[in-house]
Amino acid sequence: MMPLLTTKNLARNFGGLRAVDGVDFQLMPGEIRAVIGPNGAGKTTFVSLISGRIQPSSGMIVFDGADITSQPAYLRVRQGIAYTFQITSVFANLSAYDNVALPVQRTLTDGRSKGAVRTGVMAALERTGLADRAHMPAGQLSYGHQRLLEVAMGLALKPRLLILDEPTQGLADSEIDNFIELVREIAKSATLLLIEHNMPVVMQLADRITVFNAGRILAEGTPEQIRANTQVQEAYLGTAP
Amino acid sequence: MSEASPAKAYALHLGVIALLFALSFVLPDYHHGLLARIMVLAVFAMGYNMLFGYVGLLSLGHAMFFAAGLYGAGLAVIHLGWNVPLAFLAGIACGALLALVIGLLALRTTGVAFMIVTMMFAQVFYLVILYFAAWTGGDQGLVVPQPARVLSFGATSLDLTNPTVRYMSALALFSIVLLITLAIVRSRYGRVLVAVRENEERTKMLGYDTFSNKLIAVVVSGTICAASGAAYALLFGYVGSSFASVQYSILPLLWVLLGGAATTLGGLIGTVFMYYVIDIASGYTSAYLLIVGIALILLVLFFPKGILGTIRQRWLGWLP
Amino acid sequence: AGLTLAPGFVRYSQAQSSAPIKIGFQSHRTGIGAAYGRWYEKTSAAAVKAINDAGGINGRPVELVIEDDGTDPGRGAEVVGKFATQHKTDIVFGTLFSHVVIGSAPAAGENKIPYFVVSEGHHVASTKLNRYVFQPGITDVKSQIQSMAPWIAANAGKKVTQIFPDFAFGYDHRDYLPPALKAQGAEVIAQIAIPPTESSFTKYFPQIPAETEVIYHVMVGPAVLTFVKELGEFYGSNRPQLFGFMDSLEATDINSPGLEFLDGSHFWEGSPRYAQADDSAAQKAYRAAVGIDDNGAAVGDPKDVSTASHMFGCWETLYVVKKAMEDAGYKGPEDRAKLVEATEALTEFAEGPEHPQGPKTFNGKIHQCFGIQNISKVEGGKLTVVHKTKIEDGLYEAEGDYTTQAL
Amino acid sequence: MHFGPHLLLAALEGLVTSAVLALTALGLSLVFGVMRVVNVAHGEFFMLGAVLAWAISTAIPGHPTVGFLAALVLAPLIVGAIALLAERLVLRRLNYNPEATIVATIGMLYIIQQLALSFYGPEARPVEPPFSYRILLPWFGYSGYKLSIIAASALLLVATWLVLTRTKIGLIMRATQYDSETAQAFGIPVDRVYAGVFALGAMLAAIAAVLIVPISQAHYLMGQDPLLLSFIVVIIGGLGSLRGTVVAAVLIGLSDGIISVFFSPTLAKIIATLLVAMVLVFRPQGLFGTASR
Amino acid sequence: MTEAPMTEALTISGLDCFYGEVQVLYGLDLVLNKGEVLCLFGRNGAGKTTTLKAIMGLVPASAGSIRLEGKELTGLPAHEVPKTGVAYVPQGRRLFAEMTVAENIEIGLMARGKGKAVRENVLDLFPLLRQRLRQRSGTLSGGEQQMLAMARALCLEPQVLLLDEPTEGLMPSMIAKIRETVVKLRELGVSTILVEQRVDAVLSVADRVCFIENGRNRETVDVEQLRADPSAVRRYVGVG
Ligand SMILES: Nc1ncnc2c1ncn2[C@@H]1O[C@H](COP(=O)(O)OP(=O)(O)OP(=O)(O)O)[C@@H](O)[C@H]1O
Ligand SMILES: Nc1ncnc2c1ncn2[C@@H]1O[C@H](COP(=O)(O)OP(=O)(O)OP(=O)(O)O)[C@@H](O)[C@H]1O
Ligand SMILES: [Mg+2]
Ligand SMILES: [Mg+2]
Repeated sequence: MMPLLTTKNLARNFGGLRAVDGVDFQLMPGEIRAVIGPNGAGKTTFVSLISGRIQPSSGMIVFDGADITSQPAYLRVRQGIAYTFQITSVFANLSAYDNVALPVQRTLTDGRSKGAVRTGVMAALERTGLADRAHMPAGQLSYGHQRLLEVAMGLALKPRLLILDEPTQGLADSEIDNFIELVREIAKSATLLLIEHNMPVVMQLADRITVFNAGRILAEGTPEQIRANTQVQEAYLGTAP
Repeated sequence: MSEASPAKAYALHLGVIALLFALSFVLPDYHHGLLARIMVLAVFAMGYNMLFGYVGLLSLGHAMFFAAGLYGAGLAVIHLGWNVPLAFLAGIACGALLALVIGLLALRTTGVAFMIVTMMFAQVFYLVILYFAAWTGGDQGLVVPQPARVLSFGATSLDLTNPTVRYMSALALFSIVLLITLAIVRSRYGRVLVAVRENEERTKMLGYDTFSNKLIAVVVSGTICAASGAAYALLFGYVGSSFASVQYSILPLLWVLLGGAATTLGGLIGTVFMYYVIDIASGYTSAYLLIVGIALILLVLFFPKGILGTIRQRWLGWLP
Repeated sequence: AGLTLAPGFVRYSQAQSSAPIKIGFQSHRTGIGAAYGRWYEKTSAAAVKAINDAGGINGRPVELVIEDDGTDPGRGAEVVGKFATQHKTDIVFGTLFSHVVIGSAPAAGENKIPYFVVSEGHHVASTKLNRYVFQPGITDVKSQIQSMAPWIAANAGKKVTQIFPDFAFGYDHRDYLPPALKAQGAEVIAQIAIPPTESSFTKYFPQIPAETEVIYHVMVGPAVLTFVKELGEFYGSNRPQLFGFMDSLEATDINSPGLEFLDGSHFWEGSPRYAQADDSAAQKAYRAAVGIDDNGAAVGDPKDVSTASHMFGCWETLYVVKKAMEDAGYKGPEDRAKLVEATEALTEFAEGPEHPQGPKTFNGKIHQCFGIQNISKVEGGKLTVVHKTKIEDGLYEAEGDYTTQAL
Repeated sequence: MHFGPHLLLAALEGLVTSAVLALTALGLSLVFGVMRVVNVAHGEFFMLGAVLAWAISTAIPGHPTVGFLAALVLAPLIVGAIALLAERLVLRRLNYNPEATIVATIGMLYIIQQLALSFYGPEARPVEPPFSYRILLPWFGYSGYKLSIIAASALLLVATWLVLTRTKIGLIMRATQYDSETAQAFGIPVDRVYAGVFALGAMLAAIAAVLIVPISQAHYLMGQDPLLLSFIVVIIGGLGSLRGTVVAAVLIGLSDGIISVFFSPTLAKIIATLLVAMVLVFRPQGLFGTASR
Repeated sequence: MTEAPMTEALTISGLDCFYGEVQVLYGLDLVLNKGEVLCLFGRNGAGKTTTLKAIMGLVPASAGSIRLEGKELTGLPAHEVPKTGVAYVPQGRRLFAEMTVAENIEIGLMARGKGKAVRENVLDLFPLLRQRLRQRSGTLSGGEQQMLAMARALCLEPQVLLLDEPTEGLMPSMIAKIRETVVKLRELGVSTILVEQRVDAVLSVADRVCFIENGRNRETVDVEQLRADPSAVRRYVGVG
């Protein structure tokens, strides 16, 4: 099978700091891949390079067989790479409905049907449990709900690759269970790249895990392999299992 | 913005247009003439609002688009002897072209830098008008001859210097632009514009080419302002550089803020307010600027989002 | 005419109506022209009082209705509309700044309301405006310049450098002076245009050629004092002759710090600011009526210097209006066309209480009057008239004819 | 005049303009940077400084130096007090909402202009320089006072720079600028910082005006150009960069004068404005600004 | 924890708070005892952050009172509150993003006029920050930012510390570290209100847990009780 996403020797410097340092990475269609690693390891930078929010210093990114290294972000989104922000970034003054309508109308090609937008929006809100808050301005949602809205917006883009940057941050434990269900469902139609610090979530969801450290890939493998990896324990998990 | 109550919104706008039409028959001469002028300038405000209110781009250079329409139309009549419709189109075309060029350059910047860059381009435009005084009349400006300001269709002709014709022409332009604005605002494109205003980075990450969207908005906005300028030249018969000066860039901003940014009718309300405050205050005292200043401050204290903006926020959430 | 029974006792004839004749005064109360606007108002009020004290016009009192135009052409046009349709004044009057005149002229033409300006610009005489616009109270710039040339060539020098503002008012000087000087055997060797937004000038002075014998300067706006001061700093005592237009220093005390440098230089003056030894009785009465002292400042406030060179035009224009209305038998707005024709028929204004600045001729085809001009020397902190031009010095070929336009 | 001296003169003139501009712009930069409000009335504070300088220096008899020095101290204080009042009465109530403050400061502009017109009048009035020493160069004479303006401005700029970088005041201002709510949670009296900054900004404009009146004049409409130029300087220099503000002021002051050596004045202005605008087009964050707004 | 009578560090009674027209807190009552860690627990949007902001004076209380050791805080201007010894780590970090790490810490020290010694102590707690003192804080990684936010608050040497989801976005080893810090601070006598979403976190550091629901204090329970029966948590937050 051909990988959906490949990066070759991808690197990004900030001044003297090599935040991402020559990463070779492959992602197969349909998998749920978790990326973990210490704070500051370069995970967000890495996915930002993939989504096109920032430009690489060197290296190459191939998506679905095509070199997208120099494409602007919006074109990558149109090809199916969706990104939800680690630091919440919703349209604070627009209603939750409008927040989701934006990605929905982007994906609709027939142009006309208002009904299609509405159905699409409500479906996405439904799935994230925000349907009854559709008309609240996003800025007035609690932090946790804003996180869910982020996911709803990502969902609504009907992506082929959905990148979730710490989606459970700020979610109550009670909501996390629902969230895991949601991700599983999304995974049926999309490939997922998930950055997470919440190990139980990672362990439950991921098919494979990639561990970053200091801008490089430290290890890669199934959850069991990673859990057993002593290097990973030292660098990341600390004493806690 | 949302899908709710389109009927109400359209009814309101058609109502406003009908009211303005009816006013034509009851207003005393002076207010009749003043309102014609206000409607033309309200179009300027609406064009400005398109960019400032909905896309969140604060330009301090929109006088150049107004002036492009003003001179485009005026000079076409004066130097080329074009007829009114052609001259009007020439004015609009000048504005659109200018807006395209300015947009391509200025949109490389955002926020305050955009504000300053547009102001400086407008200053250049103003100086260019002065520099080519031989054609533009420099700071004194030029008069569009009265006989040329006649719109003729075969046998019938409409004299734009006639108050009723002038009022109705202004109303027609105003109505068309108002309805276009409403349609844009309620469209999906309108939603994208607002999204750019609220969070451009995020909009990009939803797959929108924000630069092109903004560029289109600059051109639409510039074209509407140019239409206002062209109408001003043809209806009121004077083209002059003061309309390209920085005051005329600040005025539409003020009108829009008074009426309510990102409200379709805010431009009209703000323009009417400002005109009548000055008109009434200057009737009472020669120090009327003092009153105008106080009125502005009081208004903004009680209506911090402009008249319609605050009304929408407090009472009528459905206002477009 | 009304029946004046005795001096000091006035009765308005009861011909038809004793309702006042309303004159809409478009005033520069705010904006860049405010210094002029204030003195134009003072002068006009004095003239109206004098006219009313003498029985008004056609036996009716005159009333001024004042609106501010902000020295802005857009607002100017609105104000003309307001006079015509709301105040329903009989005429509009008083404007100085040329862009306001040009911006307002279409409104006057469309409302068919006579528009008497006191602007000295050449725009009226150029016949580019319309038949309702008149300038019967002050000579236009083209004529002023033309009549200065002989004196400059004969008394100041033959090699002239011009410094003028880079906008329309300056262009009149730029365009009309060189041919006028040439005719007198002198020449303009450099022309330095200064942008209207400029507030400091020193950087332009190196462009003045070394062989310059006369610097001919005309500046307007609040920065003119800087201009003179910087010229002084630049040249010190070793300077060419200076010839300037009083426009530069209207409403400014000639004894302001930094202006010592002007001592011995010459100025064009429309009507002299300082009382002169040979002032006519009419001139004296005019000064008293307006309320300016011998130094041309407001009586009682020596710091409040008038715009004497121009504001007399308001006084004289109002008397022209009076004369034309009386000639036309003017009764009300329905007679405006007659008023236009009556004004066009005027040819000559004799020196006297109604025309204290001096005699004038009027060309009805171009709606423009022509009068004598003064050249004054700065001496001992005063301006003394050293030469008066003749009306003929300033006459030129008419460029068109308003009277062929429909009314 | 030869090319060399001509250029020298243009440069000197440019520096004087730059000196005054830098001070005015610095005031605007503080207000805009910390409070994020576009103060349209900034130019009017400048004008008020000049008008007050005239009033104070004519009210005080004796040698012009005395009157001038009194103006240099009193005018900024009065202007600062007025700004403080405006901040308390209006801006604070608007919660410094950027759009509402534009309207409010336009209102203030009208009020200040009208008061100046009513009480001071429409005329341009001169103030005598504290000393009038004409420096005689081989090619032309130059005002000694003008040179002293450059020195005074440089001194003030350095002082401000020291305050902003070497004291806690600078830190407090910046913290307020980035996140006023969190700043409060760390004991920073945001209200007072805002009021202080607004007054200080106005005072800097007033000082600049007092320095310049002896060579230009006080006039009730003199505020517009400094306002626009200050905005340009602040943004070209890069928001929040004092160094950038000074460099931009010098750039703009000099470019105008020097380009006018080569072209006709209006054309020179067109070219200069276009060049400076292009700086922003190709460096949107300004000369010394950090990336992203 | 025994029921021995402790003096109250912070007492909230009958607190009402609004955002504009919208009421968010309804007569909230809360007591923080001296030297304890009180955990606020509740669903997203329950009003936890609002409670902390109200204590800091950042959201006005329209009714009720907030007292620090008996001293009334309501009505105090926001910038006076930290001087009374209350420090705040806001949700979402809220660093002064354009300022360097060192400057952020400087601001913390300034609030109560603390000096070098305090700074060194704090940096010892977070050695990672020491290496990044000159970096703009906005460019720190998410986790680094959270540490800086903690460090900045600790520079006040507070008696009462308000932590709004401080472990959000941190790697497990760092979470452990933060918890250790919280426990250590308790030993130093600092009273802490900790907003948390993770049950395991709550159980490991809290003394008492207060369940907030729709802006009301539904119940406050001893953590022992929950340890005995973790499923009780679900009951309290109203998840079926
Ligand atoms: N714009 C920038 N300028 C300078 N340094 C940066 C910038 N962006 C990120 N960094 C640095 O690059 C490193 C990697 O950051 P990144 O945000 O990718 O980490 P991360 O793995 O996502 O961490 P976390 O799990 O805490 O979110 C960090 O040390 C960070 O400080
Ligand atoms: N600025 C605001 N304007 C209006 N409503 C707000 C605002 N901030 C929060 N709210 C509302 O107040 C309620 C409580 O919000 P708060 O942030 O206190 O919740 P929380 O318990 O901290 O939630 P989370 O766990 O998601 O952070 C929510 O319903 C939210 O929608
Ligand atoms: Mg990250
Ligand atoms: Mg919260």
